[in-house]
Amino acid sequence: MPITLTVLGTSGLLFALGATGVMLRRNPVAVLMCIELMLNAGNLLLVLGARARGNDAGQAAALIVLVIAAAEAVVGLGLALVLFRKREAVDIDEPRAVRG
Amino acid sequence: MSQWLAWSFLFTVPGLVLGSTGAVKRPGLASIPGPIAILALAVAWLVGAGQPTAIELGGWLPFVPDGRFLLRVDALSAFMLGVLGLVSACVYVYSLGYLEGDPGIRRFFAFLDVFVGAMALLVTAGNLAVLLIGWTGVGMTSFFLISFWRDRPGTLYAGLQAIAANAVGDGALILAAVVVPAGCGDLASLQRCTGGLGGAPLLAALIVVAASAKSAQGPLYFWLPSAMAGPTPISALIHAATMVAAGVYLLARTYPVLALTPAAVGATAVLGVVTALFGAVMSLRQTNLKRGLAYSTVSQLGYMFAAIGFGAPFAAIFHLGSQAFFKALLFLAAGVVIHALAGEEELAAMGGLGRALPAAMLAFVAGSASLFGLPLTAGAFSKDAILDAGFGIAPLLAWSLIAGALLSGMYIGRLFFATFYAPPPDEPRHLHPVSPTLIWPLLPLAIGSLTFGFAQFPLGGLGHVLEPALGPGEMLSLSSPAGIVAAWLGLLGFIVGTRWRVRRDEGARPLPERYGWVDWASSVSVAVAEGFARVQNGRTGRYVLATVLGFAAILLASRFG
Amino acid sequence: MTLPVYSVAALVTGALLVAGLAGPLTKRPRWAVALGVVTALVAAYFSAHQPGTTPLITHAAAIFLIVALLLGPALELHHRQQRPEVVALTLLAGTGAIVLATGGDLLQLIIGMETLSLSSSLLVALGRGESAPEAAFKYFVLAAVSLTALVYGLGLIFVSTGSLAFPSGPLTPLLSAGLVLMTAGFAFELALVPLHWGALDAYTAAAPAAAGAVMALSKLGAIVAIARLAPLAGGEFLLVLAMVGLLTAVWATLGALAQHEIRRLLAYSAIAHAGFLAMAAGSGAAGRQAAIFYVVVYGATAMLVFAALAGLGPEPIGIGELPERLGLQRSLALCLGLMSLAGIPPLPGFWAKLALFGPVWQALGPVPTIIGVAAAVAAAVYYLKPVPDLWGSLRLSAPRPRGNAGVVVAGLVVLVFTVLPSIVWANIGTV
Amino acid sequence: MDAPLPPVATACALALVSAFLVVLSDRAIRAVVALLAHSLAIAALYALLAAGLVAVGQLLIYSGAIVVLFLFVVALLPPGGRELASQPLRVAAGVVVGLTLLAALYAGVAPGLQGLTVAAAPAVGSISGVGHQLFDEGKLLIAFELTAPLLLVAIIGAVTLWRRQEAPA
Repeated sequence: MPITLTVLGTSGLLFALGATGVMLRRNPVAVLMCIELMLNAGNLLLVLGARARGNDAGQAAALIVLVIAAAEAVVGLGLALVLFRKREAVDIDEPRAVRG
Repeated sequence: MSQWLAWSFLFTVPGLVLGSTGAVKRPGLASIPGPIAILALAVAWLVGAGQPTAIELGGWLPFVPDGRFLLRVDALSAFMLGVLGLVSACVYVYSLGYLEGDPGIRRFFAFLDVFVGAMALLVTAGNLAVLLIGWTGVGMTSFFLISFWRDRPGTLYAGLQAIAANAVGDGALILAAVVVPAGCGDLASLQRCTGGLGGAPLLAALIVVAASAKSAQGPLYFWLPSAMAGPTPISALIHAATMVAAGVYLLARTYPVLALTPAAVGATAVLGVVTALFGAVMSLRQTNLKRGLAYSTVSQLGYMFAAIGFGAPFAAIFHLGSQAFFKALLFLAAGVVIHALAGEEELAAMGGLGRALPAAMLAFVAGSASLFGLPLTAGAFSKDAILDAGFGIAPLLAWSLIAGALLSGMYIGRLFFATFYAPPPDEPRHLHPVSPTLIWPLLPLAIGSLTFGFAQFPLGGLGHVLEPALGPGEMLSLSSPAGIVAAWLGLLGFIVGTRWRVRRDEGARPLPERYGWVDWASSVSVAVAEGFARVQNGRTGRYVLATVLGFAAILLASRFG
Repeated sequence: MTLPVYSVAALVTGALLVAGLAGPLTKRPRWAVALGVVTALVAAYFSAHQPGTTPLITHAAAIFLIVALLLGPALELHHRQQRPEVVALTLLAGTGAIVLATGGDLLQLIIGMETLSLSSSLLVALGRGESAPEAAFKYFVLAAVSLTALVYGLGLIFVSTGSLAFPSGPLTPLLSAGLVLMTAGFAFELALVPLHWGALDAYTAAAPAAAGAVMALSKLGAIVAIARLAPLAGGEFLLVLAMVGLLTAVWATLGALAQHEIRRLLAYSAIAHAGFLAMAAGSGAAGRQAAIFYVVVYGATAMLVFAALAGLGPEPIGIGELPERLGLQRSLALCLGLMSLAGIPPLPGFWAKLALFGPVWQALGPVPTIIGVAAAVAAAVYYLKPVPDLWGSLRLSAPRPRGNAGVVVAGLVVLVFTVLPSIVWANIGTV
Repeated sequence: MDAPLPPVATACALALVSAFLVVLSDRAIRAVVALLAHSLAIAALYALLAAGLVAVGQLLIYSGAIVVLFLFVVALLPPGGRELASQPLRVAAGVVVGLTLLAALYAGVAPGLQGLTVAAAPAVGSISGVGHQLFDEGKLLIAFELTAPLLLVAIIGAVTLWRRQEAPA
């Protein structure tokens, strides 16, 4: 029980921490890293659930989420490269041609 | 025959197809038979006492309480179709001359065909769902035709005003169609559909709001004067004779529902009387011929609303018929003047045209006489029917309407004098020749304006024919003191009105005029809208912040909300 | 609702084929399009013949895909050689939407959403112009944040129930929080305020043919997923969902009122329609049925509007410039589409609104309904602004632009829905 | 096979501290290193929670692939030096919103913590158990197969995006 609560609390903190990072960071790569933190928080819950509920499905799901995270990192970093490669400032707030 | 009449909304389709694809060389010619067929069938139905009939295709719109495709022809629909057929036939012929050479003439007739079809559908609709199609369809074509002359400034804004006002009515009617209990929506038995949330008062309120938007009553009057930005034949057909009267038609058709809620009926009466007086006063202040007539339409529609409020739907429909004749006539006569002056609509540029345009002047006189209620003209009979009903229920309101008769005489006299007899402006002007296609359509309308009141005599009278649809209607007698007073006041007003000078120093104001609350509301909504748009400022950081906050807020709301 | 496995397999195979043959197909883009269309047709066929599935979803997705693919020749890419890849990505986006809508467990929904949003970002990014990658990146970042909400929500549900299936047992706080988080994640894909930012920019900056596909497919997938999940979180949450929808509709209607550029305006309109969808989804079983009807009809209409704009270039297009930029077919298509979006009967957009407000009235009562109706009818003012000009500029002799087949198909679909709305309504099934 | 609390708590603390470093470090390269540490801590936590296979997956996919990918991209992007500092107002807003999210999560979950019963867990985490979950029909087989289109998207995306940024407009 204490382990469950500890991990649950950790994952909650991790999720909120990652979200704060996404909001604070201006480097697109750092933003993507903070998103990875948030994904880890979710994955932690799946693994915890597998243990607490005695169902391997949670672990299997965690593996699939890892794959999702990898796919997402590939596309996200590719987009960041396309957008920021030729810019002087690597700042996610700077490109804002689309607005209004 | 009834079956054919039920499908009359399709009569203009051949003309639409042949005309807009260019299969018929002369623009507009292919469209003429449609309205004439509607007129002929409707008159034959009314005279030959056709049988009421209904056409029903079930299961069309399974998602509304009553989703049948239901058409119904009864005396009221046939009467409305007759009015529509007659006025539109005249307007079609008139438009052949009025828009000759205009590059958009094919488009004009295409819209006109769609309008006549939608209006026919509106008056033959058997349930709310079908009614909505016609209802919104006429509003849409009205918008397209108001904004017809794209290169003239202000036409789009005027059209959007019409859309905005119509939207209020459409919204109310949409709500009415969806809030009734399942299976309900048949216009003939709507009064039995009051079981839903809100019940009869809600249904009545929605219907009155919808009708007042369509018929430019109360605060929603603003779009009708602006609608004068459209071509004059449109002002005659859509914005005087038929579409704006659809609100009155709706109220008459659903009167049994209104009657369940006395407050709604009373509110309709007050709304009508106030608008009748307001429109009359506003008409007196106009420097533009068409806008003067437009406010007159607002005022006359107020009379019809008052009639509904007095519990006399027959009187309202009777006046609707009279008004269709004389107001269409007035607009078409005004159109002749405007055509001769190459599009000039300002009263200041007119005057002294009586000799040059005698046919237009005579037509204007006939229309004016019927409008202010010269005894034995159509307007006299129908106004008398309204006043009679009013004195039985609300004498104060009826007296106000009698005062309104004086004002009617005044504004129409003023417009008449300023157009035809006032001293002409100093600079010499060249009058365009007026083709006979502009003159002949005035004749049937003029005859109607003067003699429609006698429609009571054959076949036991119009009231008898319409009785199954509207309940008993007493028409007339010019013997009632109220009618006599009103008639003489109207004549007096007309004489006074001719003495009323249009100030020449008032320069031409661009259409559409700026109105108090509408203009304010539109600027405020644009400012608010721009504020909202500015929130989307393009900064990814803010977006992420808002997104995360959104997640937190949704979580909190579902936990504590 | 069952995943149409064979349809999904067909779509993936088609995408794999097109991507694998990208080299030879680069020189014959028409073949890539044909292959894609055939794939979509095969997927639709399979779905109709697999018992237990809801063919409507697959068929709607197939229609959106076919229109988008047929617009291929008009699609404006930054790199003209990438047409086969775009075909493959479009098919994969369709796959994602179908999985998101019909997935058999919660994890499948997440994979579907991720497939859809990744391919959407890429479709947006490949468009011409400087703003395309910017919008794609924003859309991606916000989609990724939403994905984390989905995964976290899934984790909470799993800790609570020990299962990845749609939960059916008693509603514990963990389960409820998880369901709320997951629904909120899907609400991003639906583009509800305040999660609409990325979608708004993506729809604006993408090449119109891609924008139409992205929008129609993501709305389709997301609303079905929400309609399946939200009720499990309890009646109070449905109310929250409906209120968020109302806020979205009002917000986006106001935003659209301020626009002078047609694509931005349509992007706002897409957000507003998402709001109506959410209102319906929060209004009980009847409302959910109406929501699915609405999304199919709206998707077809949106495809038509975007099809009409396809190939006009990445620069902003003022509403006033439209008449001179469009030929006869495109003008007619745009008029038809805008009038349908505005809810003019008898066009299908109007049927959708009629279907919507009855259940909303029953579930939410008068005030939200009246506000919703007001937003719906007020929208007519901005949708119809270009229409008189478009009618006035119809020219029979205008040149035929490329990609017209897509416009024709979309127009036919809208006309069929006009005359026979019941073919959609009768096939919704229970959600 | 239940792990004692202290190692779990230690791993949790390490994961949180390294996550803080990811969020707070003002150079992207340091954040990558912190992410690597975080990933290792999480993998340790998985191992302690009887999820050996996931731990290995975390090491291989996260530490091995994703973190390296981040490293490459940091190297490819223009050297901006220190990241632009956020304005104080924005930092405050971000922290407040982050705390709000935490509070919302807590508010949503807290009432359930008391009643959170943990089953007398049967043994989980065996490779064959997880394998059966992934590859048995009726379990996660379809989800597993559905990762194929997802990976296909990622592959096509990587290729097309690279060509897009290479190509002249």
